[in-house]
Amino acid sequence: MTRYLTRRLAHAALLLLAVSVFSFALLQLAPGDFFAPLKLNPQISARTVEGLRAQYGLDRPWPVRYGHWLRGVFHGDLGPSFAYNSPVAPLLAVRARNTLLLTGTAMLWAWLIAIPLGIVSAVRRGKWSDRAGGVVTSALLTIPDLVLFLAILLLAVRSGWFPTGGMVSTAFGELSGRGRAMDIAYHLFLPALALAIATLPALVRHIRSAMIEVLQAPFIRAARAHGISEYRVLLRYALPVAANPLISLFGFSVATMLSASLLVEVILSWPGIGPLLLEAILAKDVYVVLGTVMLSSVFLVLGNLVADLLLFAVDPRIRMES
Amino acid sequence: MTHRQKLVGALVLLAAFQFLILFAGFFAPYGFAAQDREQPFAAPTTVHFWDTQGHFHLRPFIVDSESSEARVYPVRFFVSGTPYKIAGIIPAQVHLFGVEQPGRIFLMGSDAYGRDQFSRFLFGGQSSMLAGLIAALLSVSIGILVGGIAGYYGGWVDELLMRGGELFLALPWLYLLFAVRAALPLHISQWEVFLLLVSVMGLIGWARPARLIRGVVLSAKQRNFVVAARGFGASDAYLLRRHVLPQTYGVLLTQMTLLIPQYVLAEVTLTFLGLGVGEPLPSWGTQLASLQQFYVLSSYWWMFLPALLLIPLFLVFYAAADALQEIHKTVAL
Amino acid sequence: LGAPTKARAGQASDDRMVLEGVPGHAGGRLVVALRSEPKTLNPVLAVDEPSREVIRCLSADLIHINRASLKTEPALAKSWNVSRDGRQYTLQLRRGLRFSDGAPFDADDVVFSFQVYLDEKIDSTQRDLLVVGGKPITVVKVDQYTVRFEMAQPYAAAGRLFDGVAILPRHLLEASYKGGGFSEAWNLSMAANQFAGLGPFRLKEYVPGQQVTLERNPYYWKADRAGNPLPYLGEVMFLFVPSEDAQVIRFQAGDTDALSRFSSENFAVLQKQQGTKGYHLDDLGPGLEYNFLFFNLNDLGAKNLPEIAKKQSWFQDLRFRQAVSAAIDRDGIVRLVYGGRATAIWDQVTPGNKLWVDDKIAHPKRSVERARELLQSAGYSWKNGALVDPRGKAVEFSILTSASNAQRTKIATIIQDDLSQLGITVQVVPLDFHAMVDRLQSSYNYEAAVMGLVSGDADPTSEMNVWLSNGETHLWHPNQAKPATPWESEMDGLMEKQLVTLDYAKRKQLYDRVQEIVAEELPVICLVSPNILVGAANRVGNFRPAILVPYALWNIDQLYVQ
Amino acid sequence: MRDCWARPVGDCLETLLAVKNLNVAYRSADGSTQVAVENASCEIGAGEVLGLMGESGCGKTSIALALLGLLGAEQAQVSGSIQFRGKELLTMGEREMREIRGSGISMVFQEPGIALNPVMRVREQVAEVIHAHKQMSWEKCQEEAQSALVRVGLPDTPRIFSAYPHQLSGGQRQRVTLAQALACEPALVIADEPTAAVDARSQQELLRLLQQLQREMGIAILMISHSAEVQARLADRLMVMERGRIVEQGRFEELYRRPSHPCTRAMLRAPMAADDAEELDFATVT
Amino acid sequence: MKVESNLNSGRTEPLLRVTGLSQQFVQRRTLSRSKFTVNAFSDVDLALFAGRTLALVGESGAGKSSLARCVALLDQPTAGKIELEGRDLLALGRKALIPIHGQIQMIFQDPTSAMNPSRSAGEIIAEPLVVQGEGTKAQRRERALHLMEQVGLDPRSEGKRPFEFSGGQRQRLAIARGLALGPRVLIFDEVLSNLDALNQSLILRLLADLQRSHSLAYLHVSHDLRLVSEFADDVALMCEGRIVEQQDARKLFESPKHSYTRDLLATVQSVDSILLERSA
Ligand SMILES: Nc1ncnc2c1ncn2[C@@H]1O[C@H](COP(=O)(O)OP(=O)(O)OP(=O)(O)O)[C@@H](O)[C@H]1O
Ligand SMILES: Nc1ncnc2c1ncn2[C@@H]1O[C@H](COP(=O)(O)OP(=O)(O)OP(=O)(O)O)[C@@H](O)[C@H]1O
Ligand SMILES: [Mg+2]
Ligand SMILES: [Mg+2]
Repeated sequence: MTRYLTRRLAHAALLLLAVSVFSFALLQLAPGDFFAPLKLNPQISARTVEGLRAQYGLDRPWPVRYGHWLRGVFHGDLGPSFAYNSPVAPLLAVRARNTLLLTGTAMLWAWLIAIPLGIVSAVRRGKWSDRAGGVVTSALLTIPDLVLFLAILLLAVRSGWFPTGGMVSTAFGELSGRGRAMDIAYHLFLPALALAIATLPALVRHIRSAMIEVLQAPFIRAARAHGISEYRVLLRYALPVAANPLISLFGFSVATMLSASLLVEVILSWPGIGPLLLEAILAKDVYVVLGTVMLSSVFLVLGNLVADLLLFAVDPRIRMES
Repeated sequence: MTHRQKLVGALVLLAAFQFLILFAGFFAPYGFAAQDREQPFAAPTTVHFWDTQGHFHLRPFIVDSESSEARVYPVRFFVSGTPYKIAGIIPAQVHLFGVEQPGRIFLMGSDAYGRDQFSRFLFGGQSSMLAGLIAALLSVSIGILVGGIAGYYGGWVDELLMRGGELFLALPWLYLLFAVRAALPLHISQWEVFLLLVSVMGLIGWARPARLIRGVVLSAKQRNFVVAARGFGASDAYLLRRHVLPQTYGVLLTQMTLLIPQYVLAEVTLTFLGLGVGEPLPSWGTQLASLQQFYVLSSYWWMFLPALLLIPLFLVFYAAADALQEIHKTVAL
Repeated sequence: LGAPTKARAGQASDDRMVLEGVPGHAGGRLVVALRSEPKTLNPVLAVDEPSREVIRCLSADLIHINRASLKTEPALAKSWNVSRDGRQYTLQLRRGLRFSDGAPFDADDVVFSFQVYLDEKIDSTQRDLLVVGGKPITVVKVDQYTVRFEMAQPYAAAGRLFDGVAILPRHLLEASYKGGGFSEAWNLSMAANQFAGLGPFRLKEYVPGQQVTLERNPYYWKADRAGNPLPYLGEVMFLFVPSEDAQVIRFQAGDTDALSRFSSENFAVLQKQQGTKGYHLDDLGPGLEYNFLFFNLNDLGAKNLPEIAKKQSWFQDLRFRQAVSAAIDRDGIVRLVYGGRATAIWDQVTPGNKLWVDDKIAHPKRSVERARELLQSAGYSWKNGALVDPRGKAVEFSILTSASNAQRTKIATIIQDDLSQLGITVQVVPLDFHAMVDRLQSSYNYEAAVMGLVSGDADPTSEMNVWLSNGETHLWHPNQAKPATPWESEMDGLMEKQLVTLDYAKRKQLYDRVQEIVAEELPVICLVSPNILVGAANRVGNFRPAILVPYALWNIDQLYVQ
Repeated sequence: MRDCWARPVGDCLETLLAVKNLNVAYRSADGSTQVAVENASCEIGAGEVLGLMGESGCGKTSIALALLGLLGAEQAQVSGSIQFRGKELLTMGEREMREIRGSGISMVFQEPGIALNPVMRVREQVAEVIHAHKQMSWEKCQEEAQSALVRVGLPDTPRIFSAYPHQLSGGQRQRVTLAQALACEPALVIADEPTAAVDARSQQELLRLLQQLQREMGIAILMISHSAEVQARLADRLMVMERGRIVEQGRFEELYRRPSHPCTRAMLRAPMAADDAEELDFATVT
Repeated sequence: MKVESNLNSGRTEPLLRVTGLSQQFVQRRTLSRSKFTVNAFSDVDLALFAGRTLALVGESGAGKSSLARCVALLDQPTAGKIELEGRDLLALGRKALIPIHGQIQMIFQDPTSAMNPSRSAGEIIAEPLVVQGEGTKAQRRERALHLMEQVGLDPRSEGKRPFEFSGGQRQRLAIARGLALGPRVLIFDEVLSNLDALNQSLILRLLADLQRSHSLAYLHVSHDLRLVSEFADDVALMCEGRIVEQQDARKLFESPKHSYTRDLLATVQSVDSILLERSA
């Protein structure tokens, strides 16, 4: 186990290195850099643009820049943001925290809703409730996330029950500690719900399909023969056996903690990494993108590691090869 | 109804849909690029059977109330109109229905350029269905291959492939899309650009299905019947093909039913990033993408119609996958 | 020696600037949404609009362009005079002013500021404006409240140069400037007390990803006609709302008090509820933005792009360009893309620019017939409905647009449809903006493009780089060593001349001719100018939007809330 | 149908389970049905052991499953009447049925390998059964489970308790299912080949255990086994099935001595009657 | 303790010889510390001769199935040697083992779990033939149907899935599949335990015929001593992972040496004696 962990972590370090190299290369692939659009401004001269590029070392070949960046990383410096004239790491830190709050809540809700929903539709397979569930998931799949989020925002506005975005009210500063927590929770509700709803159909379908397979197994019949209550049969007997693909999905849930909420954050102006990243992507603020990529890779590695450990733990037949 | 019948039913429905799409030129009253600049965002035309006096007419008609005096245009069938090509080859110009110029029949309303949404929906299916299927198949088949091998052989093969998958998942592919788009020659047609982008997306989308499949395979290969089959001298390829991978059917089918809509709609996100299908090429993604504009969403309900039509389509996919899974029932032991 | 004078000047309230306008109530908070976060509060380094929007509230310039009249007016300089040759500007500064942290302001701050702006190592984007006739402006401190600027050549719109050049507090920034850390000075991670400016507000709090809050600057140097100190507002809060639609929705919900930069479609949506909700909308008519189509007229000899080079024989043919211009349905664009909230244009100066618009330019209606005639006269013909050039090659080309700009892509789509009626096959190629710039400016690997430019100022001097043949943004053929065509050479002459002419009427004549050349020779085929649309909550008083940036908040020192 | 119906032995025994005209027909994927049990009727008295024998595939397991209501409507069509302590089981609600399963009627499955949850430790699987019927804390259930496992002859080691089914031998797994079935002292145990996978010595021990439970606690047993020896040891009465029908029913000894139906004879006698097996006389071997 | 085998004295070379075979399992859980080592069997010597049946008898949990799986090359033993006609099988690579698998077949104790639940009976029986590339499709089907008939299954049920069969029927299905390839060594793990008397004798007779005509070697794991006495030529007794006695069947039943053997034989009673006991 310890050996397995150390080996995985060593691989993870290698992986991160590879990710950084490839990402860096990819980022160079598309033409134009951060300062290119300035060239189209009639009031800014090419000399100034060149000067700015030189200031950030963009005039040097990318392997050199990469080496420079990598050296910085070992000192905890993720490079500069061109747009913000400031180091990337502190930019990311605050926003990453907000994003994690949002995605963490949303993932939790999504799983908590999806598991019973998936199980129920597996159990009531072919009945009207299952069919209705099918229609709803299909509908959710046809509605692009972006539209869904906008519709939810619209709902918030029209009903007036929910805040229309942001993470805190304008009066946040005047609130007590408890009040602040409540305020954040109040603002969190809608984006988290939106994100949960967007992730729901895939989860429900996977759970449903996995449960259907397991519910046919003879040991389920045997469990019922022993008079074990239905919900225990479903949760204790069937679910762990059906869990295999769900665990992989769960790993992804963890892995995408930083990136899953991009659109929600943009639409519902949640002060997470999303708007920053989107802007950085479009503006080619490469070190911000790179920083986010590296941070997400860490989550990816963690998510998959957790998934693998869970996989080994839940299904004793899988041998942990170490 | 048995599962086989269900499957056949679903496939027939799908085939019918494909037929509509394939012969879009015939079923659509207008070409997909035909603009009517006088009527952007026109609401769906109501087809009347009863006139104002309450008389019933067998031939339906529409009323154009936009122009100064309301004019009545009867709906005509098998009219000749914009030339098109059947299945992209045979030129023709007969349309199933239409109305006389300057009347316009918009069954599903018109879009920002005054183009017939119904026609665009039918034509859009050609690219979207193809794109969805190609991309989903690409992702899933690479996923099967990689996931199957990683799970089956385990050990360093697994480590290598899964770390490779993580690398793939971690990279900022958007830039590849940007780069591909930017590097393409100017004269490659929108259609090809679109297919290329979708294929790239399909190609890089394998990592997720691969991991799902690998997880299942890790457990599936330990089943007694796999061991038993090895006892007959079955090769690894055979075991994977006949015993191990079939156990991933459930996951695979679910992935497919999720990926097809996902890739069909991938354009919506692409459009958001400015990488969508180039105009005037129609696609479902672009039709839905217009919904992401607040004014469309809040003002023109008929812009939802394409989405509404897609729901049953995806349901049929869902039903087909469901039936397939039932037929292929693998009891988890 | 300076200190006592300054202290005395502090009481000299006569140097306060008094503004006309309805006196408002003091206090209250104005909430505005920004599309993205400000990146820096350093006026020297800011290149993006959100940063500038905030900086404008925090700082002041010497001479200001009044957004309502589009003319210059005194700001920190209470008066100025120009030497006879037009090369020397002597500015009298207001006395007794203080930065928002209470430190006094005088000529040293001005000299320091211009030193920074002009420093080559800092690469301020404003520097280019301050280089006149190839040489940077020089700044001399005459006395504590007088500074003199000298230019290498007479400069017609010199007064306008000072607009937007924020004066920096020397006492706060000199250390980092001298120490070499200026490029990171005043980024948003610094504490609020590190900032100070001469604007109506000062920084109160910045919450990353969420908002910037500004509070009233108690030392501000303007007052209303009743003698009340300005600004009225107690606080201004900029929320970061990354999507336009979300901004519109939040404005509609009453979360924000003012709205600008939104599409005509959203205008229509908001208009529907204008009566019931507490806001009103304004359509200010055409602004200064002009959208146009242009062809690649570069000399491609060195670039090895034979395909495009072959097509240039069409593009270089005036009749071809005229035909394209005649075939484009500008009214259709106005209606479909802007829902009628735009104006068709035939040259680069929009009707919104009242000072410079040339009424003599013809506005021919769209005519496909005329386009056909033009093409025919140029030797083109039609085969199976497709246009072929005199050599028998089918005419087809691609139009680049920026993928992130929905409107321009839409314009290109309409042009595509229009030209298909001439038998021309057009591909619309939306590209990521960076990739597009790369093609337009470096590789010249494009055939045609739809673009838009928006002048920062109504004055033609801001467009020198566009119309001079050696200009870097002389889009269709930038950086020419010598003018490629006679009309470009004429344009060069006109532009140079208007720059040094001080008389408005004469300048107007010169610039009218430039507009005529553009309309005749069609190096860029001008299409539309979108209207400036703004909205504000009814509770906001003194709201007087203008067509120059910032459209809504330019008089934020006078805004108040009921 | 030939009526082989016979009253249970001592009329003094109260009837625990009465099955009348039970029919089971499986539905197959192509929509056709296959009859597995036809008009079966029988009674089991409290504390009685009823043996059930019959050719492989004659419907024994199907009866057992039907008694517990484990054949879902989409899987099979079940009709007739099953009365347990006077209550009709076929029309009973799922909730009530669950009460009966495990504590009223419990079952030992024929193939323990597939009747155990592959991803749950065996102790927990037994504890689950106890937990379902007794108001006890989970820890207590686990302890009970442990003693239940030991009672059926599994070694008292944490290794066994914490093993997953695939880590046990066939015989060990069978004992686990037996432990599950006996854990809650049900009134009736349906034992489907409960000793098929254990060695002769263990088989004897297990049968002795069953016998003891039957005597001491009055547990009734429906013993499905093809082994005449097993039936001989436990069964009071024997019921013989052939192709879904009950062909003969009566006291074991009587049927053994005087089987009237050829099928009965074959089931009970065949190994003896087989030509060359006759030479072996186990009495002399022992 | 190692029992000297006196089986091979004066006979031909064994078809399959197992020497010093041991297997160990480590039972552990991913997220816990507890770890158990189980010696499934250790130091086992066995010899299988063509035309003879070796019965493997022993306590439940003695390691019979584990041994059988190793001998059938389905599991890796921790130590020891398996030789088929003098060839060391454990040294062979995966590829080389493929034809060997065709010669050694095993029928599992848990027949159901050893069958792919989504395949039909016909496919299941024909599968070994497919794998070894024998015959055409039609021939394979014919053989499958023939085998079904031989083990007493209705060939009409070839299209049914394993779970639509009864326990005994599935067991016979497994036997049919084991016979499909015509292997030279057959390993049976409790294959008769779920069968009624008629079917048991049917299968036994079938196996005996096959053995006689093709001189097959059988390793038959069983606990039913009465049956063992019927079909076994030799008997090996396993106790706690070791072979404690290995003998000619007749001799063993007549004069068991080991106390465990004696214990075991003592439990065997005829119906009559049981009834006598009960009525007493
Ligand atoms: N799920 C099923 N679907 C279709 N037919 C079935 C199903 N289960 C059992 N059968 C058939 O029903 C008949 C009775 O099966 P059952 O399992 O009751 O037999 P059994 O008496 O228990 O036999 P065995 O002693 O071999 O276990 C058999 O012919 C079998 O093929
Ligand atoms: N995968 C495994 N992991 C750990 N222990 C195991 C594993 N498989 C078997 N064992 C243990 O090894 C021992 C031998 O098991 P095996 O299945 O060989 O017994 P057997 O002789 O076949 O018994 P039976 O007659 O009950 O089938 C048993 O104690 C069992 O619990
Ligand atoms: Mg049975
Ligand atoms: Mg065994």
